[in-house]
Amino acid sequence: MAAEANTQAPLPSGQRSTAEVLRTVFGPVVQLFLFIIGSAVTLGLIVVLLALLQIGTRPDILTRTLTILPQVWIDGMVRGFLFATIALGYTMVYGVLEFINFAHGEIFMVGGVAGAAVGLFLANNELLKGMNGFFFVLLVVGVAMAVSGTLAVTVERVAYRPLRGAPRLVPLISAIGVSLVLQDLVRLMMTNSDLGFNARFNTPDFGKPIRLFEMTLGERPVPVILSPKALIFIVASIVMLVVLNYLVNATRLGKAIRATAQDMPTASLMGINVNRIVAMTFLIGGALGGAAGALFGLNVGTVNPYMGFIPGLKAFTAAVLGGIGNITGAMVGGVVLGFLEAFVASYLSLFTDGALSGAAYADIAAFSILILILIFRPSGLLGEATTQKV
Amino acid sequence: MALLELQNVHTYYGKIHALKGISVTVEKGEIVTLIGSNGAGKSTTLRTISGLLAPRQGEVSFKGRRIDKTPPHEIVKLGIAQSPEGRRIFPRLTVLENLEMGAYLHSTHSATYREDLERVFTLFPRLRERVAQKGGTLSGGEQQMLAIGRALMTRPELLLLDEPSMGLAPVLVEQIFEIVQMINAQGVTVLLVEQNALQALMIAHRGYVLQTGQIVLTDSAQVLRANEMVQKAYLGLE
Amino acid sequence: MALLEAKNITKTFGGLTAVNDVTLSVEQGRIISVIGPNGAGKTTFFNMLTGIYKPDKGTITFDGKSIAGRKPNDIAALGIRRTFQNIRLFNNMTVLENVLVGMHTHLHAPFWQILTKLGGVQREEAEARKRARERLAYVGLDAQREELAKNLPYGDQRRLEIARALAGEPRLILLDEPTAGMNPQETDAATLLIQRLRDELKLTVVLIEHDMRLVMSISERISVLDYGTKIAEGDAQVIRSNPRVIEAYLGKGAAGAAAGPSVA
Amino acid sequence: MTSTISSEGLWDRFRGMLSRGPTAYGFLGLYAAVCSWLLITNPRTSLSTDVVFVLLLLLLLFIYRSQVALPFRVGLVAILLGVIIPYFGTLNPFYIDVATQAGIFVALALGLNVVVGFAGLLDLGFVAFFAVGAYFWGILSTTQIAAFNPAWGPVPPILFYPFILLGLLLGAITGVLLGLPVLRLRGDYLAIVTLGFGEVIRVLANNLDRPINITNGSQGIRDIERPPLIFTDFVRGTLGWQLDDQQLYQQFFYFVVLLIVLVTVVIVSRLKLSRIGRAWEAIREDETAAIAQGIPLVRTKLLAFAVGASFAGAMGVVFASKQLFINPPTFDLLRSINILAMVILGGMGSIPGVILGAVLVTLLDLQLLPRTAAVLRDLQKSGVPIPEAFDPTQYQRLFFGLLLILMMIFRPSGIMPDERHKGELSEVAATRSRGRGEQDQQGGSEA
Repeated sequence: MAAEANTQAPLPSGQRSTAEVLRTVFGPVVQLFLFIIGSAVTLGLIVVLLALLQIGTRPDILTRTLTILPQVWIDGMVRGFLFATIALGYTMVYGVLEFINFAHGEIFMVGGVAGAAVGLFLANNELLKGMNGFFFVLLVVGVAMAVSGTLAVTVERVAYRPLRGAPRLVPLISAIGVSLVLQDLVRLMMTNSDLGFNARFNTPDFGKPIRLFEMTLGERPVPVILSPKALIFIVASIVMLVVLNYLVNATRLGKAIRATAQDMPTASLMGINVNRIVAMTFLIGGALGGAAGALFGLNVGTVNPYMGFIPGLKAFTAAVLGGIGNITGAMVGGVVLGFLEAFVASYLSLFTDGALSGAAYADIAAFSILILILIFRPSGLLGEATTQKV
Repeated sequence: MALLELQNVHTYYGKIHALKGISVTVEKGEIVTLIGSNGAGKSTTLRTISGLLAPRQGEVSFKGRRIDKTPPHEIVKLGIAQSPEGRRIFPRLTVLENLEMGAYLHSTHSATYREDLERVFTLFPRLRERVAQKGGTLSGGEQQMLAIGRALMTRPELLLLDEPSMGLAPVLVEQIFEIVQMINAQGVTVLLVEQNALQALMIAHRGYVLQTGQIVLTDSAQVLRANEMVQKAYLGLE
Repeated sequence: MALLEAKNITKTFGGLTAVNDVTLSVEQGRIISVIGPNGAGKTTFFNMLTGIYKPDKGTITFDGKSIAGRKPNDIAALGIRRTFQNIRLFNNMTVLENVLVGMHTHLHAPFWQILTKLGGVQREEAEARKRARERLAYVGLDAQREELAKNLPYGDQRRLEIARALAGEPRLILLDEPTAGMNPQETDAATLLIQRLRDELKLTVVLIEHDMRLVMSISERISVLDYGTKIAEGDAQVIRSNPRVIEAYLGKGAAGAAAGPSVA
Repeated sequence: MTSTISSEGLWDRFRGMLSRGPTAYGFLGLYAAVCSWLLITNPRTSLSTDVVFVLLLLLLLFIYRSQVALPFRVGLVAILLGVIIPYFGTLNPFYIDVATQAGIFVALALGLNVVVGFAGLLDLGFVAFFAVGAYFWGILSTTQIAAFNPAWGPVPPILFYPFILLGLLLGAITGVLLGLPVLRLRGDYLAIVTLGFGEVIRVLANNLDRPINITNGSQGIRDIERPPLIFTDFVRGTLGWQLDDQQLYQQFFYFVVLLIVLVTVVIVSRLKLSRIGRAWEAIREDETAAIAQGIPLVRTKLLAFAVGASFAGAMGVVFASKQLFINPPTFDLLRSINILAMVILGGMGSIPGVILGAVLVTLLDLQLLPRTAAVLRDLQKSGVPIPEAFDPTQYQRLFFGLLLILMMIFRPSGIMPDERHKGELSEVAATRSRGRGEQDQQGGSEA
């Protein structure tokens, strides 16, 4: 026995090399980009193919397809990162507590409303005009993260913690309750303030849309435009994803979160304060959702108390698509779903010659995807197949 | 002063009165075993000590300090580690990461961490071979070793072992009990809960017999081994 | 011909081979034990026999019919019933109802009869209750029939699981660690019950067990699994003296004493 | 300590007196008589009438809970539901409408209870089946039918009766169609998928006005047919009651709904006590163990889905005909959650509980909230600082949300729990604040 032990490789140390840390943090990001490019290319090829099939009856269809393609890609990116940032909250909470935090869409919405409130406050005090755009985004996102993070922790404390250990459906129903309460509470607050039901999201001037390049298709050149707000959204999301990856994969807190996710009582036997870890999970997930809400509001221009519901549902779909509980999976799922929706929304009307409204059927497409995924690959794109123990 | 002292402890699972006034003392350096049939309250006793369950009545004190209202993660800091029933390995963490979790309260950069790790690998050479393997893919015996090793990584003064031989091949059972004795020889006090009463009484100094939440008998292990009731009910001797 | 015949079955989970090319045949009316260290693949093997997993390779025939890969409920309907390593009763149903659920495949009253209470439905229901109580009486639980299953003591829960399995009128019963967590006295009672299943009810029994006293005393044949592979097969005498089994499973100390209580 | 015990004893004795023996007959009879008299002599819509009306409904609960002879109980209930409420309805149409609505929701809640309470499958899109039934009659009984074939005209209104059965069938088929792909899913996934399905149905209703106009989109369908009243002559001529058409239709729908509710209750309670009910319960308790007893998982779950959905489909037909107008927002998620709240409030799995829950939630919706709104408006006028925009009728989500949270925390088994669920859910309190997974986790990999 002793001889066997001596032939072993050098004793593994607990410390990780910098290269290893970089790999754990940026590995998922690289994976994410592969999926972005993959979805963009695949879906692009599919629409071109569909256009070629129709070219006999509608000669201009290929040009029209290609004309909007870059814009659809950008739209897909924005949607994708939106879903990804919200999905992270679902997936983290699911990972730790194995329950669907149905109210997460409302946490997202609160972030948007908080951001709009900051914008309104600045506008009312004549601070907005000359404000530096970068500083404004930082401020708005910071406030939204703080508000949504705090709210998420409070919700966990009040509505979920008392139910820990109950049958699965109990906290889920409670979460639905929280979702409804938040919608109406925020509505009550908004309609009784200057914000109003449909609140404008005041921002400083971010400058002109960026012309990425021009395509010459047919007679006239078609510019491909990226609005500065969309750019802010994409960049901010990427930064958040990287930071989160570092937090979960390379810090002591992340280690505690992973252990708590796998076995809560045993984690507490290791000296981990599991209640604090659960609260931290809600804080991080909530803050990410809040940031997404603020960025979304900023990008779209208005916020309202019911705006969290549908994106929340989609983001959940994204989390499941990627493999719920898996952080990289949530991002990948979000991006794939975002692209898919953008393509359906833009091309369905085009290919059916306006008979079907793309925007409405994008929702149906998203849910159909959810059903298909759950049936054929219940563990999602990146989820580990878990076999049931008997 | 005893290292660990339970006085008249009552613990409930919901409405079920699981421990009905249990008093146990463990002195420093001992191996003490709790034996009894399923549902007698052995595991409940350990879970009450480690803080996973809160007693409704009675006192638990460790080194003279009350700990019955202390949460489990604080109790670990005081020097009590538990290797839980069913082993409860983190299945998706590697063996090394599982051990790191045991050392959660200490820095993995410190020299003592390396010493601790070395100690575990010396006790369980099998774990060294499997450092990079996921906990969930280990065999039952290896998981048990990991569970004990992980508990040792918290640097405990008192080690609570819950059914370490459960479901193991006879060949492994012998090994595990030998190792428990080695750990004890290194200065760790052990409170051992066992279904396998015979083996437990072979290595323990003293023992308690539990029946439906109450202690019905306590004595030195030698005396218990010779006790007729114990022989009949728990040792399978006629 | 053997009642159950598993030939060369293999199951892998993501690179880990849990059961590797195992063959087992069980003749009508025998008590067969499968032993081996934890993680050796015993429960996985059971799960393939009962349809919870589909074997990657190999064939399983029961009473001449191929059952590999069939749904668990179909296999149960054919007459293979089981108990679980971690007791799986319907905790919030009464003891009697647990047994009635076990009879599911033998109740056939159509939907319209249930809605209208016409036809034979009420007779069938009364008959089922009578039979369920007989099963309970057989394992000695008739007095507790109105209790919720979760309120039974541990040993009774194990017996209720057996009664529920019997309610399906199986020809083959698979017991997964039926005495886990029992003290020697309870184990003796369980041993007796298993023998009665075979002698009185003419059942064929396959069991997974760690208690060597029980295994050695009642099984006609023992198969030993280690790392998913069958390393030995034979009666108690053969197994006890097989060096591979001693090395992998029994240990030197226990091997000699496996017939009686072991003293290390 | 002693005082509470003796007062409890007193209370029990008092309750015993009211529910057993000759005093109970007197009490129930007198209660019924007083309530009926109060209602009929003072039928104006007001807070006091509300209270009496609710007391009358509560009486039904007392009767159910009492231990007097069965014929007396049945007779009293028959008089109350079959005579008093309809007659009162001719004096004040508001309350009979409340009763009819309550009945519709009782049937829906009982249907959902089969799915959620019996089989343990959380369905958050239950209203979709209701919508399918409603649109079915809505489209076929109006000119919308021309969307399928311009030559077709609306079906004759008399076909309303067979269409209730067709609605039942259609609901069941829709349930099976949804169930087939999704019933293999784990509980919480299923919840989200059904929610998605509910949304899909609503989105479809909203958008299927193009390319061919099937649902008339967000405009909704107007002028849905009501069946011809075959008993008009009997009522007006033979009985000599001079009721206008509107009143007659109210009576008609009240009795149709009452009949369907009765049938539903009978069906549901028979299923519950049958081999099928046991199979549902077994699946809810432990799927793996259930399948090992030979219970076909998917088929048994599908049956629960189909049965539950069929009630909703049939009620959809009645609802569309009664309302004369349907549009997509009628069938939104909130409505599904509304019905779920009824089931949970009353007690999952418990038939009387669910009926109680449905009645309470309907009353809350139709009576309590508007009444509170009126009170608040008065307070606002007298200068109490309540936000202008706050109108309780506009904040149903808030109330239902709070209801769900509070029920889950303090009484997850509902007001009148089913014995089984009570046991299952009382463990919540026991494990509170301690780590999860004591029961469900095992270490080891017997791989």
